[in-house]
Amino acid sequence: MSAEGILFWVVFLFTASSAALVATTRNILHAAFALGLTFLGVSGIYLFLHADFVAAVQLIVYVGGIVVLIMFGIMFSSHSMESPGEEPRSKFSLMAGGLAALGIFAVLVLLIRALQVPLSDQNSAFDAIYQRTVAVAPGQKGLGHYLLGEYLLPFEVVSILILGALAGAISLIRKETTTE
Amino acid sequence: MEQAYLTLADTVAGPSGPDNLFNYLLLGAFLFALGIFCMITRRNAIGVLMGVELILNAAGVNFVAFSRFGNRMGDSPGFDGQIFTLFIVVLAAAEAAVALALVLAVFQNRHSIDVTQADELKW
Amino acid sequence: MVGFLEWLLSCQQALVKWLNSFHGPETGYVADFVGAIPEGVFVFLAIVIPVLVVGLGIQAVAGISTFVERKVAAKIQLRLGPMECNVGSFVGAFARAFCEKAAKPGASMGARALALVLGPLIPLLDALDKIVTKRVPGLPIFAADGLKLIMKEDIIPAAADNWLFRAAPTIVLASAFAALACLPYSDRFYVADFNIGIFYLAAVTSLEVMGILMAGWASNNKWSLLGGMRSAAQITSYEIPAGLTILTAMIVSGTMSMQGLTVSQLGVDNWQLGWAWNWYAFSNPLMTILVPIYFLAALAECNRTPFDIPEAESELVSGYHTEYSGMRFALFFMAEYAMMFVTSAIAVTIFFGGWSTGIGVLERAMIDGQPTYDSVGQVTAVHFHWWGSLIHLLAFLVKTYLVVLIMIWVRWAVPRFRPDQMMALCWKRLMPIGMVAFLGASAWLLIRGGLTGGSAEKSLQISQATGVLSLFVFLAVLGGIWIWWKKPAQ
Amino acid sequence: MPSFVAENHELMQYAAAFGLLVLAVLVVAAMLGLSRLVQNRQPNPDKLKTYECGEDPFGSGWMRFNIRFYMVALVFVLFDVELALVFPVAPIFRELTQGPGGFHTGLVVFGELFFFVAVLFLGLVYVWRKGDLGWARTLKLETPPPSDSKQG
Repeated sequence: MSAEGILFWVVFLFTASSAALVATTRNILHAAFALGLTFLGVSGIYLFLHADFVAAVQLIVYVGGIVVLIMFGIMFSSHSMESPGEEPRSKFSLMAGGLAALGIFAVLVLLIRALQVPLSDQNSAFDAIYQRTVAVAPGQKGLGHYLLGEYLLPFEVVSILILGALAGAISLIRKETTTE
Repeated sequence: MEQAYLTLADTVAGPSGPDNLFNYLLLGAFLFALGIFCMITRRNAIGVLMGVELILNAAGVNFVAFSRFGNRMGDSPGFDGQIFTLFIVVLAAAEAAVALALVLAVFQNRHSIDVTQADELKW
Repeated sequence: MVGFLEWLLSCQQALVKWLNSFHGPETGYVADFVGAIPEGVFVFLAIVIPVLVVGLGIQAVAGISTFVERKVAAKIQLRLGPMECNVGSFVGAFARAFCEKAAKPGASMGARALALVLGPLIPLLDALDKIVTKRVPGLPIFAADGLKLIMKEDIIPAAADNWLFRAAPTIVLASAFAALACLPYSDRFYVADFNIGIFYLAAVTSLEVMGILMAGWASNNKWSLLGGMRSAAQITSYEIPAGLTILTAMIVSGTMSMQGLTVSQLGVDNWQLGWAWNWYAFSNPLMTILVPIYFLAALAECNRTPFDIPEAESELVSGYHTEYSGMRFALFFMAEYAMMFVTSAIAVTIFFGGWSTGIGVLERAMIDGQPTYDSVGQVTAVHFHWWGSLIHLLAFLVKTYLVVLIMIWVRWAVPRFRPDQMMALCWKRLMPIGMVAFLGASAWLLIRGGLTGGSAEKSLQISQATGVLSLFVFLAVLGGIWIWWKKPAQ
Repeated sequence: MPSFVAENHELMQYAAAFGLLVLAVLVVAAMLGLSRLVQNRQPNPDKLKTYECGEDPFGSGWMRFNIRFYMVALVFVLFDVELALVFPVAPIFRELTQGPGGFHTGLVVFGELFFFVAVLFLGLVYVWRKGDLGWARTLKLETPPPSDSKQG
């Protein structure tokens, strides 16, 4: 296995195991921390896909922003802080969740296999899909052209959406601060 | 390719490591399943939100993976997936902000964010 | 790093060639062996060696910075210790005493092994004493401080969340370390030059918040939690003005790469090439306005005075690291100094020309071959002699450390903000100014493009006009700071 | 240029970032290990007690705080996201506007950018006018314990 392959599997296992920690740990704050590590791992995965810009956005928004927000949310919403979110889960929900997750995972794996079969039927496409597409120019410049061209409408709409989210979320919280 | 059936090992056949699309799809599926598990089993509303974030990340991984490997299939030059992931990240942030604000509002009124207890439509 | 790999490979080839020139069987075997070393080994070395150099280098910088900080504090506040205290030659004496003790029966094997290494070094250490230790007061305090930190007991409070408590300093340090990967140390000697360089830096430094919040929470201490929350709120807030500054630098230079940012500040191809007035702080009025904004944001992101609200020792004991002792506490401090270095390096790169010396004649002399230009005469790529790269390395380190020194100076000269003042400064002052500067920079670029119409000559004239304007703005900013400084307290 | 580098240029560079992350973990381990070798460890219940200025700690350290912190994080996340979207646009702006005939392309791009940042600015103005950026405002309005307005 090449050095690149080893590195990839390290990042892969890091991501998968921290994601498993998010889903299984009982302490909700540990879950938040593991979520941060998962996002870190996913941004590493993006790097392997040569999506360097998306990886950086993932870091700056998810790890630097959303995880902090979630941590704050946990700190403000547990009233007995003795054991933050040590939640007993019922056997029923564990079983239901496990079954659902397993089922969905199985279906997805089947789908991935189903994707592979048509690919392997047409030999040329099968070869092509394993080839990395290095010919594409490095990330950020292309992304910028896309945002200003083809995806201009979503780009502008997103700014308005965020304005709406800001106003909505702030007014929800503000109500809290004044009625407290 | 006369194989009648494929095993799980075949699912990730081909070059090992980062050169194989199916590794990424597998990771995406794993994250998605864990997100579903997290959403169903957690009783804390913020825990449910974490499950949603995992699912969104799974979608992001798939989008970027297809934008890198899939573009030889069609005529797209390969940035669409990345753009989609960019928008997913942005929307996830907006979603998290509003959802957490809602959670805090619920907590303020009910002094609990246990989703199994917030079962009346109105309080 | 790529250049380093090429150099390693060429070394390998040269060695093989040299060994083969003897025509002997023995050297032939060695040559075959050297020639058979796979490329992967060199790739590994090309990654690991630069990483080790910068990683260990930053620890040296952090160590020196603590000493410098003490000295500056002593100068400003007339502290006697670091100014006067000196016991003469203690380094050699310590080594001698250690070796004598290790020679006695009953000493541990480890101590003996250490003495074997230390013994032959005693003359060297004595010489060091003669040259340095005797002349620099305060060094014994520095050494004692380090010794104290190592020997202090590592306490994890019983009520703390053990795992998060242990992980927190690692996260904080890792974020500062990862940022070292793409600083433009020199035009040739750098670890990596990412396409998205400066955005990578902004992203990686924001990891710090998670570690700090974890440290505050895991300690299970009121002071820690409050400090961690204050710190998280502060660092996140000030990331926005810093991000706006970085955006403006990107608009102005048209690149995200750290090397690209530096090269774009070399200027236009004429006698002005490489002079300091091409740096963005002196050539673009809007960037000049952003200098103090970025400086304040950098101070806030490092939790330095006047933004040391998170660790305000008169209110919060020590903030988020109240419960940390000994080496774990030292790790937080190392991360703080590393972060200071990183933010200073970013400031130097986007405002003060990165590794450029700012002396045009010297830069011109160091250039190897002919630089390449874009349509308006701006330098886009340039190759320097190796000794020029060394001078650039020195210039970068000196400039960066000067900014670090200013940060240290500010710490001992300025009182602390209140939290509400800190927030108001960020959101109500720096944010609007940053946004206006960002839009102004892009508008100006647009107007400029319209005025020049792609002609290099007009572009040059406009550059000179803005340069003069920017000089006035820079003087005005300095004057404003001076007036504010001299303003009598109300 | 060697084959490996030609193929993996970008990835190899990020390997350095990965290496520095690993080095940070190693440094932590090494320094703590070194410290562990020379330090004298004698923990006792008094030492392991939470520090509260020498008093016996009362209650848990995990308590609720001013919701302003949350407000700041919320505003930050949304602004951060907007900045993250402007980042890919910024470096191409120069090459779009400079050069022959760049003015008209540039005008369109500037309009797009201006709209985006103007909406961002509107958000800032909204939050500002509603008084959500002030630190201790509502605490003063509703409940007037002066000690609380400084804390937080």
